[in-house]
Amino acid sequence: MTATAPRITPELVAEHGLKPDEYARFLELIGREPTITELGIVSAMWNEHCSYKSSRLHLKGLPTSAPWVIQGPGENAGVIDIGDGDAIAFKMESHNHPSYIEPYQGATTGVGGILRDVFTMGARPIAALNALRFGSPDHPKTRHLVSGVVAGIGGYGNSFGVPTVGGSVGFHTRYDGNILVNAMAVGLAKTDGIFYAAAAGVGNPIVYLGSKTGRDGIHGATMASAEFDANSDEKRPTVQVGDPFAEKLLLEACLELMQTDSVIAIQDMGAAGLTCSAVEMGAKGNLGVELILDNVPCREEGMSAYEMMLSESQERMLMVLKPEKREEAEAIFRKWGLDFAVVGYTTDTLRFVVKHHGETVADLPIKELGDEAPLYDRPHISNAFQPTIDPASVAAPVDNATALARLLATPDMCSKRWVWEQYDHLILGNTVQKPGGDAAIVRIEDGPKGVALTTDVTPRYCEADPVQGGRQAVAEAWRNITAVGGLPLAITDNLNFGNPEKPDVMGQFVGCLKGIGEACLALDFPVVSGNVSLYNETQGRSILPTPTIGGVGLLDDVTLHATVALRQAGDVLAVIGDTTGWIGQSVYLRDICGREEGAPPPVDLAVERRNGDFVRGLIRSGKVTTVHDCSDGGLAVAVAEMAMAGDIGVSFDTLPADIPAHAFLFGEDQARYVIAADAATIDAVAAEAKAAGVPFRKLGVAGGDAVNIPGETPAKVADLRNGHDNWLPNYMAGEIDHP
Amino acid sequence: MKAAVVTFPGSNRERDIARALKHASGVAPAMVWHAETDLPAGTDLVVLPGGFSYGDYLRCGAIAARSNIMAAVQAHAARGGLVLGVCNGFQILCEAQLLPGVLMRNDRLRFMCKRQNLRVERTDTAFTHRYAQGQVIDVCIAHGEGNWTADADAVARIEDKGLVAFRYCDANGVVSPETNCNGSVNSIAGIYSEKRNVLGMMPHPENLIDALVGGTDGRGLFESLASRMAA
Amino acid sequence: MKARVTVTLKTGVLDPQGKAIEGALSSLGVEGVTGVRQGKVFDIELAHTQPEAAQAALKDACERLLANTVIENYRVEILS
Amino acid sequence: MKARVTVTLKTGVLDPQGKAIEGALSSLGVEGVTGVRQGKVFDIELAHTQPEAAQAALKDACERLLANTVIENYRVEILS
Ligand SMILES: Nc1ncnc2c1ncn2[C@@H]1O[C@H](COP(=O)(O)OP(=O)(O)O)[C@@H](O)[C@H]1O
Ligand SMILES: [Mg+2]
Repeated sequence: MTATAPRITPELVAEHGLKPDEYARFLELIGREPTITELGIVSAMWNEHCSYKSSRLHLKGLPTSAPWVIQGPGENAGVIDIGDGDAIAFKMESHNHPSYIEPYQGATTGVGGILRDVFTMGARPIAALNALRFGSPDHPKTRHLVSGVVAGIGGYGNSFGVPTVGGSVGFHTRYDGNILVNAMAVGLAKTDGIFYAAAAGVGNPIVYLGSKTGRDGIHGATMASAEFDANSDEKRPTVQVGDPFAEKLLLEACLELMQTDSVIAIQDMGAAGLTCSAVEMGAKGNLGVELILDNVPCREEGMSAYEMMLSESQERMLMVLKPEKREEAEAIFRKWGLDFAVVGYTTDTLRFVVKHHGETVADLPIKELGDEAPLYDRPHISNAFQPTIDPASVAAPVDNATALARLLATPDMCSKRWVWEQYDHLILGNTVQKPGGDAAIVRIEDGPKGVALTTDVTPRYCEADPVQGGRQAVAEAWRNITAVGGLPLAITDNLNFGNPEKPDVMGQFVGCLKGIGEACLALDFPVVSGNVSLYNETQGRSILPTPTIGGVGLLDDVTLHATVALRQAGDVLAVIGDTTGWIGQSVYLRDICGREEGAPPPVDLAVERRNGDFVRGLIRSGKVTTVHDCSDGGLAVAVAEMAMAGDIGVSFDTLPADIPAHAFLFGEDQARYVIAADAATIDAVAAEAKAAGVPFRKLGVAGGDAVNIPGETPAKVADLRNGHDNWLPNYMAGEIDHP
Repeated sequence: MKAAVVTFPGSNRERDIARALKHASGVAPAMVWHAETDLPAGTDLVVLPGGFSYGDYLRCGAIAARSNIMAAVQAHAARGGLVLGVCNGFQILCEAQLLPGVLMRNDRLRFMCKRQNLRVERTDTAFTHRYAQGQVIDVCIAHGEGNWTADADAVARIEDKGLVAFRYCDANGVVSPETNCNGSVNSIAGIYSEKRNVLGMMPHPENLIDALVGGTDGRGLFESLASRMAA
Repeated sequence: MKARVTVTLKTGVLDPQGKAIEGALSSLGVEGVTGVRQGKVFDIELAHTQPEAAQAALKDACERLLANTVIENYRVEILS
Repeated sequence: MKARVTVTLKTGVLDPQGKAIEGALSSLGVEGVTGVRQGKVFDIELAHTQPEAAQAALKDACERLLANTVIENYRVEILS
């Protein structure tokens, strides 16, 4: 092999993120010293991002099957059957570290990557969502990061032409040096038109599609798995730049090509680009792969084999093609102005061979690159037990109307309109429920079916009790889908945690996964895809554990759905589900009392299911069309949001005597929904609830222009809305993003 | 009606507009690739759809305005044929100088997607005769560069000749700086050519044709076109 | 051969970006900026060997695409 | 005092705009263009009277707003 190649020193190995024992394992596997290209390849394949070495063991425990699951985890995206020959492909992925370094481009390439995962499966993207976490609003970088990330998500999705219909945004000082950008994409396919990554057949051409290869993000995947230090601002890696225009062309070209029966296998080039995609296609198909790098379309002169194998240039795909279809396929890509190059072929050797300038620069056993990747059962300890807080022990520092107004205008609870107005959420003309409701609803073509989509997680619960927090994240996604009338079908998860080499962080991971698994099982809501992002840490301080859940549900008839807005004066409001005044870990306790503590609300999955099935029945039978799930901020916030959305006031009935008023109003008991309908309907619902053993309680009546809490000064809806709508625009005023 | 929708690399609302045309006329429009040199024979209406043709790189609409098909669109317009440009289509029409002026970055410098009221400024055109004079319609905007501007002479000409098609306004039809969502001169949301056979507009009537998806205030435009063509 | 084309807004054409940048600079505390106008530069590689031919090609490029001559001026410099 | 700030992409950073323009020029029949990279210029009016002070203020402006120094280089020229 190459004589001029650098020597493989222990320093070089360490720079590639391989631990000495991992390198020793690799040496043993290949029986000789690797070339620099081989070292690059193994470092990419064996890093956390590709190998899931810290998480694999625990992911195995997740429920992944159901009769409607067509493809579970292990492909570019999960796929579920929604009837009539239609399928939904979806996945969520993080782009946390790159977005901290360059928020606009980090976010664009995150969105681009996840869209590619979905259309690689043969699905046309019909919706995008995201989940964002930023540091404290007071942190000097936060504004800039919010501005750049939001502009980047919009910049890519808007140009690509997918409606961004939902998501979540939160702030916490624990994300100060390490923001989270999780992007989800949802696509529509035919059940008989789904494409997979496993190569088949010996001697078939491997085709490179899309944009050219540059020196973008070399070692991006390694970066995403290395703990941040205070110098990361200085690192200035080669930032990947997103090109939504190229991606749109790639989408149209791929979907057109998929109609021609020429594609044997297809895989996008994501993290670790050509390396990961080629190895995965071969390994999944039990085949070897030979690549000839001289044929790779390059954007820059003199790129080395090492650089080509590790480049993370965006908007690229790899495909195994039926040889007789080559001309037809090439013509399609040329028409769309994209590169098309045969860069190798499948072999029966089970080796991954890479050639450049007539030399073999890598020759590795292909299966072992994946199968023999390190697997760790990292030590984990469960977190310190947090005591349950007795609501009677927490005095209300202000009256409840004041607390309500304040909570609605906090960074976490305020309206996120400023964000989603920068996203085209209406394109494609099927957005039945736009951002701002519980779950988004996107109609499937001309209907009557539709999908309900949401992303959820409550990191402070996960930190206080990982198992309950994991359950709650899944339950809340399930509840949001239910609250619009959808039948929850499956989830994708994006597990954002700190450094897994620390036993307490690993304990959070293991605990959350346990809770997620339990909830998925109990709610028939399997995991079909996901992504793990570890080492989210700055200067030794980890983020809050944040396992984002992306949920997908089905509406058989989108005309039968519910929205949060109150409809008319005289409608009666009621809560389905039990209220105990659970105050521990509530936003009330945190933002009004200044105490971030206590055990989070427990999630009883059987109750969750019973209450949700009941509410969904009310919506599907057309009885109730006003529903809002009850989460952060409890009943008072849910009711106020319904009032603001409908521009109608609400008068609360006399509050129960056995629970402190503020705990009743702001406690965060789970499995609850607030509904509203005319008095006769509510009475009928009360009777039905009683018969079904579902807790029901009347809350008050709609009317007037204020939220009235007995014995307190009325809070004008207009004033509440003012505070709620303006916090974010005011905070962001003056910031201009300048990508 | 024989309608043709031109698709450029990066167009992304071509399906939306085709759906609206089909909904109004019962006939699906022809989809025409930008590299073609001719429109389908007998085309009555050419539509340049929304999207980000060529990524909106350089200037929005600039590269698309110079594509092959645009010569045919120019000729069609010169013959008095109908041309509708929506959003990116409007930008392309301005770049192709089928309409005056230019669409600059929104004054708030951000892409904006939201509902917006428009006042219909005249109803004696092929595009708007199904609306009432001064009617306020509720449609949506979704653009980052919709801030229409032109030199003073061009603005005066447009106003004097009554070539303003729509203005941004409030729910009562009142036009004010507060309702001007992007900074356009005189709150202009859409303009006609001198012969009023070419219309360019930033808002998206094609996304408001369905009560379930936000409302039906966009239908009037497509129904106007469909009935005119049928006549 | 290398060239640089600079495209700037004509005097009198409103520049919302320039204005916003001016505002942002002042709120960032950068002092003394009294006006900002934003334009574009294109750094272009050419196969030409004659500066005159390159100049002509670029003028053509500007007139036909790079500048919107209704609102923009352009300038071509041959660098090498 | 007048100044011009020129902001260009660092070498190696993908320039989707430049790529699209290059393609468009070639399909318009403008010959001999083998590469296009797009950048920005800012024409700035300053209240300063000392070139050094102006230079310092603009460097500050570039670092904090005008350039995204992760992917862009900048150059400040005092014109008058
Ligand atoms: N937390 C998780 N839960 C379930 N499946 C997961 C999880 N993380 C990753 N997966 C699955 O593992 C596979 C590899 O994930 P990833 O490397 O993120 O995909 P890609 O190569 O498309 O970026 C995918 O099929 C993904 O759905
Ligand atoms: Mg993938």
